[in-house]
Amino acid sequence: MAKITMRQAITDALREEMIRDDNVFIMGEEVGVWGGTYAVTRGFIDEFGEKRVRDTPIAEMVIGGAAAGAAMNGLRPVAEFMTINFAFLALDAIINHAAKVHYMFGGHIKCPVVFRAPGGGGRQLGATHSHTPDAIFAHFPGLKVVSPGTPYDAKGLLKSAIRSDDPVLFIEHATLYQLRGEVPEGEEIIVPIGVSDVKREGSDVTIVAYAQGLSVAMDAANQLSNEGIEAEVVDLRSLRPLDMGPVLESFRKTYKAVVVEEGYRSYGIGSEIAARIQEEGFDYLDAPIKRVAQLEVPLPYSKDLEQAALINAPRVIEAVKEIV
Amino acid sequence: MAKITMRQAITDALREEMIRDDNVFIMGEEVGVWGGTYAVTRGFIDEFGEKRVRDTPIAEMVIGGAAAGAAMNGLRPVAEFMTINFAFLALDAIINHAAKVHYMFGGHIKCPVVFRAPGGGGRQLGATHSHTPDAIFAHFPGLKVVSPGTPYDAKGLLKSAIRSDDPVLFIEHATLYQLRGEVPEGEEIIVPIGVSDVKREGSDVTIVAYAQGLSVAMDAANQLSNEGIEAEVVDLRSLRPLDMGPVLESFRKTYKAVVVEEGYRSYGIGSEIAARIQEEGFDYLDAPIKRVAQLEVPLPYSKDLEQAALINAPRVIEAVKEIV
Amino acid sequence: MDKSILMDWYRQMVLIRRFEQRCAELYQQGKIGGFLHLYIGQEAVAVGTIAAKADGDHVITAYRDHGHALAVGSDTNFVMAEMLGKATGVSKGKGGSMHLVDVERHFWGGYAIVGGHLPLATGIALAEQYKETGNAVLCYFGDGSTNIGYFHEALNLASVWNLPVVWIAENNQYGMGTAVDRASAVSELIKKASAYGMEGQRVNGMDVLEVYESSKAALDRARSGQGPQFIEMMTYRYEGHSMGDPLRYRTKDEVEKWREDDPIGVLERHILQDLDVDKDSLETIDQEVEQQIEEAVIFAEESPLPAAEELFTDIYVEA
Amino acid sequence: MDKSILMDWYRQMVLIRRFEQRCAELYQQGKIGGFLHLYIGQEAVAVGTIAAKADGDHVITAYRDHGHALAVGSDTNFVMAEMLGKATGVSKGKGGSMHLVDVERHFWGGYAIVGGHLPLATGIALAEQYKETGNAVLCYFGDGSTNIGYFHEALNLASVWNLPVVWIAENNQYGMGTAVDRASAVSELIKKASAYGMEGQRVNGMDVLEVYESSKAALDRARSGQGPQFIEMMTYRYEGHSMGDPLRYRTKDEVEKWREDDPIGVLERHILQDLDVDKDSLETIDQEVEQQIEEAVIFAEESPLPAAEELFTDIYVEA
Ligand SMILES: Cc1ncc(C[n+]2csc(CCOP(=O)(O)OP(=O)(O)O)c2C)c(N)n1
Ligand SMILES: Cc1ncc(C[n+]2csc(CCOP(=O)(O)OP(=O)(O)O)c2C)c(N)n1
Ligand SMILES: [Mg+2]
Ligand SMILES: [Mg+2]
Repeated sequence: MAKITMRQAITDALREEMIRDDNVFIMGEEVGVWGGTYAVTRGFIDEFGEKRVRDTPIAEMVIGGAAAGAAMNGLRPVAEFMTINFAFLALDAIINHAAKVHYMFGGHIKCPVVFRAPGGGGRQLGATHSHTPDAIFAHFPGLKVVSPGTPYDAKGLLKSAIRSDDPVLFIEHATLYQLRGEVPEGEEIIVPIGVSDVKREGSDVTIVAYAQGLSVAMDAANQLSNEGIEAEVVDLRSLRPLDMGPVLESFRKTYKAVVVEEGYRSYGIGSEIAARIQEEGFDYLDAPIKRVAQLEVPLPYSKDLEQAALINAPRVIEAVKEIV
Repeated sequence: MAKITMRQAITDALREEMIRDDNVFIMGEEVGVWGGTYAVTRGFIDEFGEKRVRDTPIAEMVIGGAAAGAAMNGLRPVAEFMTINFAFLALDAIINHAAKVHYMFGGHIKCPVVFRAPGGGGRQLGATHSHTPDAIFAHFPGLKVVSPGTPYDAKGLLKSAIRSDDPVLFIEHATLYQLRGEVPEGEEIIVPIGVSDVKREGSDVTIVAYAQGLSVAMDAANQLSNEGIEAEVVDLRSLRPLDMGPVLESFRKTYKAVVVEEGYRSYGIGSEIAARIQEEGFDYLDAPIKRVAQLEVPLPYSKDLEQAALINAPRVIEAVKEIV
Repeated sequence: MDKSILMDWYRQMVLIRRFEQRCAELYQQGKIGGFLHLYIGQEAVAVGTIAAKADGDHVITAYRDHGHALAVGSDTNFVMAEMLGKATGVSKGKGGSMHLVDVERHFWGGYAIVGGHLPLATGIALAEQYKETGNAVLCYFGDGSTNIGYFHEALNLASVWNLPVVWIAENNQYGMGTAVDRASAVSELIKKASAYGMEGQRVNGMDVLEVYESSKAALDRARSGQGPQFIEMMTYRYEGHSMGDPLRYRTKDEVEKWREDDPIGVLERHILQDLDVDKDSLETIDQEVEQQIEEAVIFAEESPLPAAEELFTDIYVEA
Repeated sequence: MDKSILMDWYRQMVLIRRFEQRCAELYQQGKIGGFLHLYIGQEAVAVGTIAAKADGDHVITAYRDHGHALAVGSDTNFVMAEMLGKATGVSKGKGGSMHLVDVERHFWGGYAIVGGHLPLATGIALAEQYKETGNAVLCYFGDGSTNIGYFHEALNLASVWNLPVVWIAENNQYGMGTAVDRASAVSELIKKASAYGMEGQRVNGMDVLEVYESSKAALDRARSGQGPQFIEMMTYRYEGHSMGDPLRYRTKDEVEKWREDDPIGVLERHILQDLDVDKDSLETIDQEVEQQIEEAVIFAEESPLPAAEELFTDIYVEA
């Protein structure tokens, strides 16, 4: 089967959906003439024209709000924030508008918008440009938040997001764009939103991860296997709705868990997962649930310093060994 | 001793600090002529003049950013967001500017700004105006986040915040403005940031709470006491830095804990507390740590519907009884 | 202008005013909760602009939205029920006073975050342009809202994309307690329009005819592909910003002066003096309106509260 | 203008350009990481404006900040060390290319969120007004940044409060790959100034003398209490937006045309033709600059990386 990059998988999903449905269009900074800062939409403006591939001013509030408005009025916008850091400026548009109109107006308005945003650290971009703030968006009901860890899931989840009648924030971790994985050609790939997935089976410990954390977790799991420790790796894929089923099922088998995420530890994704596991799987709790996450510092520019703050396989292995 | 309202305690702290230090000034929407939407700064404009009590346009991005800039350049701004919901618009100014400059510029810039913001639900203000989004601000290092539950703490923490050389977000829960409590007159009250506090002693269960959750927790604790269950109530007061000491100490005594917060449960304050307790107090874990929090819906207008989504003493009591 | 049309506008303005006066009472009685922002004094703006719109045109506004909801023709029963948080309300009781809606009538609702709906208007207009319908969007906002980033970004993008939006600045002189010139570098809001390549027009917002004419022309331009339009309606709210406003920022004299140009009064004088209508006809209208509102109150009061399960519906379209 | 001053400006502009050309090499070698935004072509703006400032005046800019850092007189060694992420860097290696700083010289740094530093400038100016110092603030931003909400809110508030800011719009024709008129409803940025009650002036940003004169006058007005000022500097960046720009949005011809007005070339011709200076003197400067930069590179390369503990310092002033 063909191995393609996550970038390609996302590009393919966008293209296929634009071909399938005329109401799907793309808007954002540099998505057109430039071809997307991360080259995801390269060539799209020639293929689909300026009407459907719309360069915007640098204006995240209106990118967020106008995409929501267009969605309310019948279109299927895929709005790109150049990076998720800039989506801070659209927090209100996303949370208080896109994610609220359906409920606040008693179900009379739908807002089927997709917000795409690359995020993550590790590229020496400094404190403001390196966020993995997934938890703050996932905190609010009304929005769906997904973040794929493989090209296959990226393609399938993005298609689900575009077809969803609800607003979806689709977070891409920029360090994953080059990640290759199998994606069958010529068949329709749909991955449902809100379904966690076991990415590796094992019986000694459950590693819960997603997005870039998944790569780190898989790497750690493979190394652990050499030492005779078999980790089961559960990929959350969606942060809201959050599917704890496979996590708990695995935990009831392993009695131990480590949560791996690229973002900050405090009030992060792992906090919720750990809280849920101990609550819902209490009788199976054999050791503390561990969390491996970004150290709590604004990310610095200097390379080694930055790397020291980020997650990596050794840190996951260490955490596993503390409890296994 | 005199019992005063939390509103009065905040007013007093502001006035005293403005008298103490000429560099302290207030800016925000309607803080001047109107006297503050919640009447916290009533009369201030007459007392201190327009230079130090500055009405701003409706422009949260520049309220956040200009306050940060003034702080960088030697002043001690207390910037008020009319409500924390509107601070969504200032997320970038707060997190990527105020909370980053010290680190990002290698310690060469300080940003001693205070952002005040009332929040919380329960007043039929609808989905966009009822947030308790404390967790999303507390997620980021560089910012300090405090939220008092008593008039005394409100006064003492606000004074610490104003004197702090670091940026502080001071979250006031609007339903608490009328809450009365003892605040000694004529003496300097300082409550350090980052210190949790035992508000009620007990040996059967630890209830961790803060702000409006504290009132609910205390109410529940008193009712439980009638049934012979003695709850120890630990008030976090600061969400970042987070002081787990008193929480863990209490937990090692009670072996059981319930976390109470006004905000959403997922990726909330309770998630972090529960994760930390099970991690750091694992050997004392006798029952799952329970979380009582806002139900995961955008808050509706209709009164009963809204109330059904919010925390209350019965829900806390129920959670306690599940584990005691 | 046709007499029957003017009579209808009169009816609408009286309806809005009486409706709100009744709401103020219900608020005092604790039957309406949350924030209540009255539109009284500004009725000519909603009525005159919406009279100028074609069926397919859209309306979107801020939290001060009762006037717009009634002017688009929403059923007073359902609007009043929403005020009381009832299941029969236009937003099922989930939105309240600040969040009325009527999508069937292309009314996209009232929004409570200052400026937040301006980008939505840009997006709604984009969808119309995309679908090549020729419809336009009327987007209302206050003077105070012109200072927020949303305003800037939304107006700029609408111009860059040449979208069919008519921006209606309801300049009622204050954003809460802050007079225009204490919050805005320029106090003529039309000066801001020029930064977005629009000409902008300042109109007497107390005169429904003038409002109508200017809106009609602007809508025609927008619909014919001439891009966004900007109208500054000079108007005034007689009541406080919302219930409980201490009103420390303006004088009674100022209010009285504006009342001389009361939009209902102005239209009433015109109808009586120039159109050969007798006072009785207007009083009949007044009475009909009164009755319509009493019926709405009864309907709303008798309507059931939302069922407990409603708390969990409408969070997502797909569960 | 005094010959020695012009020679000094020449030196500064050459310093900025050579510094950046060297940085581009270091980036290719992987010694500089992250984003690198070159200022080449725009040197006259930083040099001319900063030459016009008084000692107490402040400077704040965006991520394209090397020119401003060098123009305020920051030590090339420490600036280069920052580019390489070293402990000796102006931001201790924590900021990098986009976040140079020199508070002693009243340079408040480079900021990477588009428009985010404009409110900071408003606040810095507020502090000066509050303390009645008479100092002003020079705040730089690109054409693309004039479309973001921050711009609107910051300029409006500075005007409402009559703050001493000189807003310097560096109109280099593009925000990344987007030409001004594809992103902004008006392509003359000074038209935006009028929405904030400022006159605004459009200046040839390739001519350091013109830049200087206009800035001097604007700073004088700002310092004397006449409120914020707005200058649009017409300029051009020769290189890509940052390293790795595919440059699909403009033609080579366009770049060549702008190069004819190269700010260093313009000043060089002026010095040689009108000031009785021979080419050798300028070449001496070139060589001195070259050497200064090589020393800076050596200093930076030999400097230690930040110690591991530095990861945890400077998060808070008080632990
Ligand atoms: C972003 C935001 N900031 C502040 C508020 C609080 N607020 C509600 S209405 C209002 C005044 C708005 O004034 P204007 O735009 O003139 O409209 P008017 O109320 O006069 O109709 C303010 C400050 C808000 N709702 N949203
Ligand atoms: C809020 C935000 N959105 C997007 C970006 C990405 N970005 C960085 S620079 C830039 C272009 C800015 O153009 P302009 O203001 O003209 O400055 P120039 O780069 O030309 O100096 C963009 C889109 C950002 N850094 N911040
Ligand atoms: Mg107003
Ligand atoms: Mg530019």
